[in-house]
Amino acid sequence: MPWLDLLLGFTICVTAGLALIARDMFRAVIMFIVFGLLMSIAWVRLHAPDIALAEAAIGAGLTGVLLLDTLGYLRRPFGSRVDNPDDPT
Amino acid sequence: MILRIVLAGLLCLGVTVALGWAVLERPMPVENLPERVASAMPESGVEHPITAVLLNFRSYDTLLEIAVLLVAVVVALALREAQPDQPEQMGLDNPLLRAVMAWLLPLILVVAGFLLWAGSYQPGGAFQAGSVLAAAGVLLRLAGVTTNWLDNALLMRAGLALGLLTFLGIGLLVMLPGVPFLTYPAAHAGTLILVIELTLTLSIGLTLLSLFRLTPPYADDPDDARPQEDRNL
Amino acid sequence: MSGSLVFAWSGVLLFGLGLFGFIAHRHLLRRLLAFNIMGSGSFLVLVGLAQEGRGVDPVPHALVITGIVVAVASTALALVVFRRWYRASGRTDLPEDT
Amino acid sequence: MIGLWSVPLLFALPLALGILSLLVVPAWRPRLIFVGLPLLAAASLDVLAGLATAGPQVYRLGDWIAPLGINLVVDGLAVGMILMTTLVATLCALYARVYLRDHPPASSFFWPLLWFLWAGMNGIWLAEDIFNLYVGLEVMGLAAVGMVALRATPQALAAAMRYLLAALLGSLAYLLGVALLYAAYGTLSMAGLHEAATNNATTQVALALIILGLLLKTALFPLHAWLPPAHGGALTPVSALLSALVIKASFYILLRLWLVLGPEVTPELTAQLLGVLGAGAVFYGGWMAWRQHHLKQLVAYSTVAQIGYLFLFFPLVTNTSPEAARLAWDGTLMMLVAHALAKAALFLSAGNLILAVGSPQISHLVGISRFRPMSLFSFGLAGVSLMGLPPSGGFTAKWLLLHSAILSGQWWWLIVLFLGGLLSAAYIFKVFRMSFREGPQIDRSVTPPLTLDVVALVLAASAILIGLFAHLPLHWLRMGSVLGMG
Repeated sequence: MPWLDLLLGFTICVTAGLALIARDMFRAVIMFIVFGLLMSIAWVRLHAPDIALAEAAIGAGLTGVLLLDTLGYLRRPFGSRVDNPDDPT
Repeated sequence: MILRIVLAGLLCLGVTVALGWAVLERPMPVENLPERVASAMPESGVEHPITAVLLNFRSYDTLLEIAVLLVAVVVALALREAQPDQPEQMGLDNPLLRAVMAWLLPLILVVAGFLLWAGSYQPGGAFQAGSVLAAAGVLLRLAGVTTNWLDNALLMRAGLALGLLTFLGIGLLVMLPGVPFLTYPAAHAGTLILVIELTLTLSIGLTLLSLFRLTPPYADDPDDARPQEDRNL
Repeated sequence: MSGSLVFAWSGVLLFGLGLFGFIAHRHLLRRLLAFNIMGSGSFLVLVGLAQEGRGVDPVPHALVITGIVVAVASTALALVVFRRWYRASGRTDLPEDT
Repeated sequence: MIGLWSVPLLFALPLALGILSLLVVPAWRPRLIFVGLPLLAAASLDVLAGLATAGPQVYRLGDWIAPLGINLVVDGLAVGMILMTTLVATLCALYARVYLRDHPPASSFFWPLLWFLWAGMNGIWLAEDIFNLYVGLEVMGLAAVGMVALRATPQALAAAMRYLLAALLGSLAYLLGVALLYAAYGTLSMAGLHEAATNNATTQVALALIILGLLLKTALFPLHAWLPPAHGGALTPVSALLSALVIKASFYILLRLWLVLGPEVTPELTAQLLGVLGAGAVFYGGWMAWRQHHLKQLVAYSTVAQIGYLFLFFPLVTNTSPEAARLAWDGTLMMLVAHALAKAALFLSAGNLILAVGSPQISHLVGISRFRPMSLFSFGLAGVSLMGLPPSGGFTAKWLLLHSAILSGQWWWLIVLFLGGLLSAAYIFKVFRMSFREGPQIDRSVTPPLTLDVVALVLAASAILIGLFAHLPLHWLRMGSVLGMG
């Protein structure tokens, strides 16, 4: 039995589950980034270093940063945007 | 709400069971594609099989994939919030970070170049190198470094377009001897793929970068040139 | 049971988990997370099953790299629309969504 | 490869134009159509000429043979769809050039999105590789979502978001089906799959996933919820493009994959179920269309209903005589083309009526017949085809389907065809009743530019004409197809 792979696969699923049920959105995104990094290890185990690079850089890195950036946007007080006189809302 | 979760649970269970059944019962394929790839490698112009698949055997997929990225950028430009971030007022304007960046940037560029060059015989290639370039751009922005050429909307868009235009141009030019689209002549395949990869790397880097709100203001729109509230992440 | 098969099964589970999250959640960012997890699941199934008992296959590797780029483009587009929607309505979910 | 040089131009040209329209200043974006439309029309006609002289062919991209490289299939079905796309998209582009003049500058991004949408659709019509279809679906789907979001009102953004979520879920289900098929047969080429596929659990689950994903993208009842807000709420030329062409692309993939994998693998029950869902769509969509108060929402629900007819194909070709199957093929494709023309005409003329009265409410159309007879005439002509009255494309399609249903002994589909026609008549006449009523509501109306009326009229007239001259297009559409040969 490939115990290492089993452990990795299990951890990936648990991380994904945590990312989905985390109460705090910020924690969910962090779990998602961890999930992406674990995925890229899984790709190495699958003899796919190209995918591992792409997953780490794009899947986990870029998607994660995009999500974090959006979270930062959400956390700004909503009123400050509505008060903006130029804002077409 | 409860109904929604029960429904989702049932659906998820059903799909998982069906998938498991499909995995257990799957037949062994007769067709051996890896072998075909291996035997066509000498004609592909590169030594790394994945680069050969991405940029030669299935280069049409890659062409359309770049189009997908560009569509996302077009929508981002169209829906651009009327409040682009000004470089002066964003990021962590920290002298230490700037100093580190001055050292880090050349290193990042070297890594990107290596990834691109390595793609022809070992893991790496345009996408990975492009994303490293994008990361460099993000860091630059975070450090508050003003990069005039990145703020020039036309130059920026020319950079975005360069990859796909080169790809299309080469794909069409090679048709002159009467062969199908994207048929690289075996003798020049390596060079042509390298040219395509180089331009793609630049375009992919800029594309990924412009998916952030860190991108330069949209010059066509005079409304964009006004001061901004700062952003804290 | 080989390593490839283990990851293929993980992919099946991830797809199921992601599907659950995609339907159960209303918060759009959570649904996007679920979408990305489903995507990763199907990539694992693609590579894991293709390599099970047959050695490394470069074709699915290339397909997955394409898939990852398409997924990030979709996510980025969704975030652009989401932000604009959030600014216009102040909501993080869609209305009259049952 | 004779006569095939223009095949790659069908997607390379729109891609190039899409990029160019990003590079030029916004005012120049619409003007690119004067270069693009003639070139694309020429390329489409050249491909048709190639089909007519040399018959169905396979185009090998990069000169690699199928499982290794990607093939394109240039058969009657693909060429038919390409011509339909060229006709409808050209007219919508001409309409949009005038229509978008009074819109905010952000709407000039309609043009790059149009070209990318076009490239994605032409890519799908030609595709022979199931993963390539996935990428094509994404190009088209994301461009379509972007077009819906262009208006940037809260409603449009919510509609775009809902559409995007449906499209993404559908794509993932499709992708997982592709993954299973590759695992089982080691090939992504449809021809290879057709040869290798056997009836087993993996094929069935893969096909089920693919069908479900594509049904969601086609918006077949009961998975239609995303369609009315997206199609009804978008800018008028966008509504026309989406309803006429975009939803047809996912149905087209379903049709192709069904022919590749379906007949041996799927139980008759699945085919009947698809037919029943189609019937449900016809009734539910027709009923909901009749209940709408917004003109474009009415037209959007009419699309939900009309999609239903296309799905009668599946029960009519499963375990039926070759003659019945052939009639079902002809009828379904005629329905597809006629609906594309009629629905584009209906949306564009509805847009003209809305421009004229300045309100999307149907009740505000009172008395409009005196001012905008031409817009109303186009609306009525398109309505004739949707109701299936002779002589029109819709009538020919229903006539063929009706014969197929009788030949295969499945009389219950006749009820769907008949009642569906009555429901369409009900919602079309609802608009007419209001327009011809004399009331105090308005005594004058805004006159939209003539181009807008002419474009809608040309589309409506083609929906009628295709019924009168159905023989030739049906002959082409049969070329090289599995059913057409038999």
